[in-house]
Amino acid sequence: MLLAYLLTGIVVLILMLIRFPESEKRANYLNSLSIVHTSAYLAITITALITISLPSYFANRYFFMDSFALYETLIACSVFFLSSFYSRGYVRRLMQSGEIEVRELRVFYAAYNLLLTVVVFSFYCNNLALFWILLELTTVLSAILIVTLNAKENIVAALKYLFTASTAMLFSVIGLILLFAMTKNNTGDGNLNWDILQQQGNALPPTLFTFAFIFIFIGFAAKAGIVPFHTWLPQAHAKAPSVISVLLSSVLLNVGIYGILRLYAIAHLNPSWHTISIILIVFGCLTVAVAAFSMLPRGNLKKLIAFSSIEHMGFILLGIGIGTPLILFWVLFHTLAHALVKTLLFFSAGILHEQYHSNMFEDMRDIIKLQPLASWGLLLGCLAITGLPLFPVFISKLNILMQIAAYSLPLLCVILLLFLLVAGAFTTILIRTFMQKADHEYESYPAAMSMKVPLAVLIIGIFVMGVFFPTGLQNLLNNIVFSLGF
Amino acid sequence: MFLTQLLFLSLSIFPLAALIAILFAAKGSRTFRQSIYWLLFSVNLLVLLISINTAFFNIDLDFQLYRLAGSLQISFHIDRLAAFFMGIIAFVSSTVCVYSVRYTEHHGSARSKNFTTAMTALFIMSMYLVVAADNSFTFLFFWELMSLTSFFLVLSDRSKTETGKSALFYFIMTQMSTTFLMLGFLALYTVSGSMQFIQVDSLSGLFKAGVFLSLFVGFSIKAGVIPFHKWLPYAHSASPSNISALMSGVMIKVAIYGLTRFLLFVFSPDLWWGVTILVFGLVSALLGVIYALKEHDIKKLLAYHSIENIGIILMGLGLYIIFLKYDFSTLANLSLIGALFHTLNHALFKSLLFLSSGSVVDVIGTRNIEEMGGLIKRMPYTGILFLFGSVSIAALPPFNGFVSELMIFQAFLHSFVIDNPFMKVLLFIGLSLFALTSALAAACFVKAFGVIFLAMPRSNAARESHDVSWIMIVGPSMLAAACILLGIFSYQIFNWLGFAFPLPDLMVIGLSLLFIVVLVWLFVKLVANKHSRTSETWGCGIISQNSSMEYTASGFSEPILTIFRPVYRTRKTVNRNFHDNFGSIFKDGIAEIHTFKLFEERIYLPVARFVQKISDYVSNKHDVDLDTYILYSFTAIVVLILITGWLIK
Amino acid sequence: MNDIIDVFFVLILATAALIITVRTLSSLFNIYSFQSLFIAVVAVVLFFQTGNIVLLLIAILTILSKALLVPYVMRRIQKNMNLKRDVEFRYLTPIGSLLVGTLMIFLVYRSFSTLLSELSYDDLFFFGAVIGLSITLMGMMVIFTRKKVITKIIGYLMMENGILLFSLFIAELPFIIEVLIVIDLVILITLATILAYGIDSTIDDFHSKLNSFTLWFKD
Amino acid sequence: MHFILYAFINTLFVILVSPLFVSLIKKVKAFTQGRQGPPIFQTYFMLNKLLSKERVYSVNSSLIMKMTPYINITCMLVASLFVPLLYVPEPVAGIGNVILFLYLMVCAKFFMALAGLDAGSTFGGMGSSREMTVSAVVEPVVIIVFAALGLLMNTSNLHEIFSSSIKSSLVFNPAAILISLSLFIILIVETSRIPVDNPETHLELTMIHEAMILEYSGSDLALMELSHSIKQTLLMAVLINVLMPFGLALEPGITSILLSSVLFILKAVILSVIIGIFEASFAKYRLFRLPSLFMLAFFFSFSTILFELLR
Repeated sequence: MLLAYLLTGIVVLILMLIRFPESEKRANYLNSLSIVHTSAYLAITITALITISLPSYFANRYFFMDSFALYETLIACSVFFLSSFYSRGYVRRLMQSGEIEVRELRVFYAAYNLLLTVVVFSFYCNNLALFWILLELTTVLSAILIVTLNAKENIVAALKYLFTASTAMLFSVIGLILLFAMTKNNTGDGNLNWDILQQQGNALPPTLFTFAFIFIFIGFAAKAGIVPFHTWLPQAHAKAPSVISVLLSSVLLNVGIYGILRLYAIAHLNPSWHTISIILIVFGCLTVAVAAFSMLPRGNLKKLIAFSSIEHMGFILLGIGIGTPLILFWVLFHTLAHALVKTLLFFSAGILHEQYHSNMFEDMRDIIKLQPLASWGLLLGCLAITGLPLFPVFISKLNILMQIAAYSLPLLCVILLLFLLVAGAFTTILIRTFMQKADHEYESYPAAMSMKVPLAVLIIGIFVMGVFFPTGLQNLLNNIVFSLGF
Repeated sequence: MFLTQLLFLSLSIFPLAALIAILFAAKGSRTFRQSIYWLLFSVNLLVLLISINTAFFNIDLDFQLYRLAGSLQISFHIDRLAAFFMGIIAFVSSTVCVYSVRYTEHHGSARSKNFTTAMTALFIMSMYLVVAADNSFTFLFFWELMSLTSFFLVLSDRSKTETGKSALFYFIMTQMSTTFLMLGFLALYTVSGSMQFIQVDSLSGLFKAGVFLSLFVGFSIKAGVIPFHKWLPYAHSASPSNISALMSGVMIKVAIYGLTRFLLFVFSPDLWWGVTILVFGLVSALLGVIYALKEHDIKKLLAYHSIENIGIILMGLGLYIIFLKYDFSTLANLSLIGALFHTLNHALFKSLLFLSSGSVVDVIGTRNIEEMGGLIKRMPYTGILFLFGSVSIAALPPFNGFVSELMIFQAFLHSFVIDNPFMKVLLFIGLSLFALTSALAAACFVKAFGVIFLAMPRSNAARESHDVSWIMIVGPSMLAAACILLGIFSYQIFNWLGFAFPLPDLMVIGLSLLFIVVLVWLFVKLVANKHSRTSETWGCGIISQNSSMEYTASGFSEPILTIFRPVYRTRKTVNRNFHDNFGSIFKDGIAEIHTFKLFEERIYLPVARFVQKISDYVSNKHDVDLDTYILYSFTAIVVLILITGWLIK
Repeated sequence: MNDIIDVFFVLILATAALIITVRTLSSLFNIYSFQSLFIAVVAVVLFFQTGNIVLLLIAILTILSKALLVPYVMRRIQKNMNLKRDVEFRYLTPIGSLLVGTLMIFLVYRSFSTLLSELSYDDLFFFGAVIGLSITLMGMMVIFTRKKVITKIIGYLMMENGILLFSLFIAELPFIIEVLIVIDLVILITLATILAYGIDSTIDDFHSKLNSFTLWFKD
Repeated sequence: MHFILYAFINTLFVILVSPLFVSLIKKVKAFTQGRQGPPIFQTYFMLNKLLSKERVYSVNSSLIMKMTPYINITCMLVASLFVPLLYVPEPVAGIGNVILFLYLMVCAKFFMALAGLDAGSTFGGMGSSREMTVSAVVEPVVIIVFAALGLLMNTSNLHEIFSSSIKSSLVFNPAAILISLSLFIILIVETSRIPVDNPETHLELTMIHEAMILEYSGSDLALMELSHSIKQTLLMAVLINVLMPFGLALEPGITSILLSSVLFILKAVILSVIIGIFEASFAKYRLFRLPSLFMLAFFFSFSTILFELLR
């Protein structure tokens, strides 16, 4: 099954080399290639989900496919699929406005498809070190994607992203080495596979394991945007083209959280899990607090959405820290809900960026009249992200808060007040933007159909997910939580 | 079971109507929207009948909508209390629907009108379902939906700039109320293990006090109790009148329903709860009416009066708990039923006042009562309706406002049965403050009615005003009729319901009033001089009497403002300028009265500024270059190594 | 055998101190290649001591990649940028950062002493691990104290050397992983240098220069 | 049936006797100022004269102006049912509730204030504004007085209060004296006597009650004056029945009614003389010094409550 993934990836890359003379056809050709690529991946994942008995192992236990990995790949592939649709219209608009040269198109689409392959394989890899390497590759590829827009500050943003992420990732190598030494000390030859580590979970020496956990956590926290290491995230999201910031916030952050959750699954068996859960809770609260406080004075739409991703990642980390089976069930549901709503938000931000050629709120005038669908997408997205009813985030937020209440009430009060601050920030900004009248006449930018269809699909999807919770998804989440050993 | 199907079939019509309204957004013509409002009107009437049936014959309705996940399921259970409140919502929203058939025609483009219609439908449905909710998840779900839809409604008139500010204020306050409610519900969940509204006795001590306080704060933010009332005047003056009628007439009652539901069925309340609720009720009643006196914007005036009446309802609830703890069950029932009856009455006459003032504002164009006057001759029907509303809110005998205030007065008067002397003194102080509030309310509505409707018009708009179309009269007149009937037949209704209270039989009083009026009229007809003529008002000889000689609203309330100066902290600034420099020949001058906005300046703005300061500081930390980012992660890693090294032995 | 390793420890620490203080770019590259060379020698010595073949392979790999390939790429790009020296310091002067460096060594020693007792290492290996980790931290210091992106990349490479040293003394990861880590490092460095070119270079027509470097993706 | 007889007798007696006391007070004040003063039955002559005059309405006035006299007189007459002057009937559901009695008077005041505003003149506006301010500040005092009364007799029904005051004569109870003092102050305020408001003057600064009925003429003015006098009689009756209840009969016999009516007139004359002397010995207070006067009444009634509670 993994070979199928690999083959499609390589075939698409080779096909990409074929040249088309004039730019219009080449852009469409490259785009339709990436649509084929993403839909193929989606099809393979769905067939894998239905047919294969999980977990199954490949390439002498370096790669494996279990329900958790499939769930995350499902989210990643659907986000990639929608954004490849969206990028057809978006890239054409970028070319018209001269932000991207025809020559760089090839680099853009190559990095785009490579990123998908790398992300999918990182979910499937069983070995922790391999997972680390693929994570590094995602950083490199997304940095390339950020740089494609020929603007100076894009380079600065990409560099910030590269350095902050990879310096922290280096420290997780130290953690890996320590882990490897522990397993070698325990059972003769060291082994870094998730499942073997899970079996030996309780045998590892507790204090050293906490040390190794913290080092690995530093690296994954940088990838997941947890507070002290999150600093690259707002800049990268604001400067990257909207299609890429969708991938950054809905997929790459998930990979970081995936790593932390796998690690926590091992830590859960170890006698030192109590200190580890406290550390995770502290980091989670810190993240939610910093993100909540830095949203209010935001002037840039994409930075606002980036900070809300940081806040949600902090909230998920908090959920993982508490670690009861029920809260993990809802943390997984929350990752799905957050990914969808974030995609909707960035898609509408993309259209608004193309309309006003800037992300700043004060430039967005007469927003409803000029771009009705995008403004409605933004409005519903913001309401969904702050967790109002009829949207999926409300259910998962309420349930996680229920478990937090069972854990400790003062923590609950802090989190509730922070969410109140977030809701206040969103409303202040939204009302100011929606009430701004246009002083001069704007020519309304006719968003391409390929940009509008994913937006509409997402709005309907969010409403459906908010109200109806399919049993298929329930069983999948249940046996994920079971397979992680909670 | 037929009733449950019927009820939820009718409730499902609301979202359908909303959906249709949104789908035909641009193309929707006038008749299309009006047919939707008539549909909503009939559905509300149907729900009214069902709820009356459940309220009187005490049949409980149960309905499981669907199970979302795990312990979360949307399910409903309607008992007498829920049916009573659904009856209030149904009656008021049916009258508002009739009223808004014509009222929404005056505002905004076709699309925004459709949008407001859809949002009103969803708003009414969410209020029904909040009241019918069986577990706290459903309650929270529809509570949030209610605040969301009302937020859009407050925001519907986007032309004015201050709508944005008040909508923002409103949204943040509702979110704060949901946060407190969530805190209370989750704390309850940790103890009782289930989200159902079931009797929880295992609470005790500080935890129980904490849960009660968070729920009380949550509900009182939404109900507009004094320290949290600040959003109410803004939201009501910004939203269109039919929406503010719905909001202040009914939405505030949903918060009261929540509070009663918890006090009656979930908690076993302690004595100090009763005292806190009573004190909060007294404070918000008194301050509500005092602030209403200084208001010259008709909608803000009515909004402050909602705060006053919510205060009275809270007084009733507080008394109920106090009497319950001293186990005087008759007095406890009297004050509880008094509070609930006052909720019903307030819903009726407040929406009547809002609808009629809405017609006035619609015709005149401005909300400032200083520019109205003499409207009773130009808008007789709206005038009469506003008179009915102000008479029943000022609690004058044959009307329903009087009956519920009488019941609470009765409870206060009979409080001498309690043996604890301090409680008696507190209740007597409460009695005098309550009397002061109702007297000030009477003064305020004399001012409001007198300045708006009587004497000479003060602006051209008032001069050329004409009465509104008949539909905008029918709606409020249904409410006025209900006010009178509930007033006069209150004694009979209570007997029929089975509560024997020592209440005066207002039917007898009404009949004797009528009889004596006829007698006196006949006497005057026979004896007195028949003819009458009209001439100039007496102005000590001035021939041309114009409107500037009339008493204005600020003039009318100036004595009260000076008497209650410490409450308002009124500052009178008078600056005169003279022709000569000895200050003897007076040229002109400006005299101003400023009342100090205590709550806004002292509580709300400092908190907002503090949060703003922190968030500025934190967010500036993010707009820096790469080196500082690496410095952040470097310090974090060093700290982490230190901690793991030292702490984890 | 142990005292040879101690000598090389001292040499490695000296190169680290030099990297922190030196201002001219070309000498920075030389010091870096010397440092990787010394680590490779330590690996060979360890190979003779323990006889683990992987150590030898790692030593060869380090010499090939870190001592030769990476400095070559860096010098080639640095020539086009005609940027000679990186003089500006931020947050910490060279003396300050050296002081912090020594503080780092003590800190790591203090917090690691409790932990590594569980893994029953003799003190040489323990000391090697401590030096490895402190060199990583010193590398991070270089990143946030120097102004030019090229010097930051050198700082990053120094961190990578520290980790390699750490892994030599704690437990060598399977060779296949080491190779992949190095490949990944090379990709990262090339991309960073291309970007560094954009930031540090004084030449204005940045884009045309940038595109000439996307020579791998021929048009 | 029995109740209708009581109602008929009581209201008839009130209408007949109340104008007498108004002119009596005027006569007493005249004597204190050394002049002869109007004849005792002056108010009857005035009412008769007014009934024969034509009614003049201001051009700005609306139906409120025409409605208010009738509302006033009916409120007062229904209120008179609550205060038995001659004999105490056995209680009928509803009649006698203290709050209803007070709120009927508030209803009369409410519509009179509206009528004051209706004509659109500054005098009417000033009168109703000051009337509502004074009534707003005095209302808590009135409620506390009646609550104290209720506390003494532990009932809130006026009829029961008077019947129990007959049985256990309160004269020597210290609380009764304090209550009657505050009742006297309320009587002065409600009937707008000198310290609060000057009933005879038409000077715009000093008149509150008069300003509101400035625009009335003819039969309307007659009704307003009559209702004003009835209100005064009712309040005097409450004070009398509480302090010196011995004249009040308990069952409706012919002789007992005649005896109690004579006794009531006698007691009311004494009270009017006291009021007249009280009025003559005071000058009109400034409007914003009035609250201190009401605090005095409040203090008296509150001390009765404390006195009653803590004993």
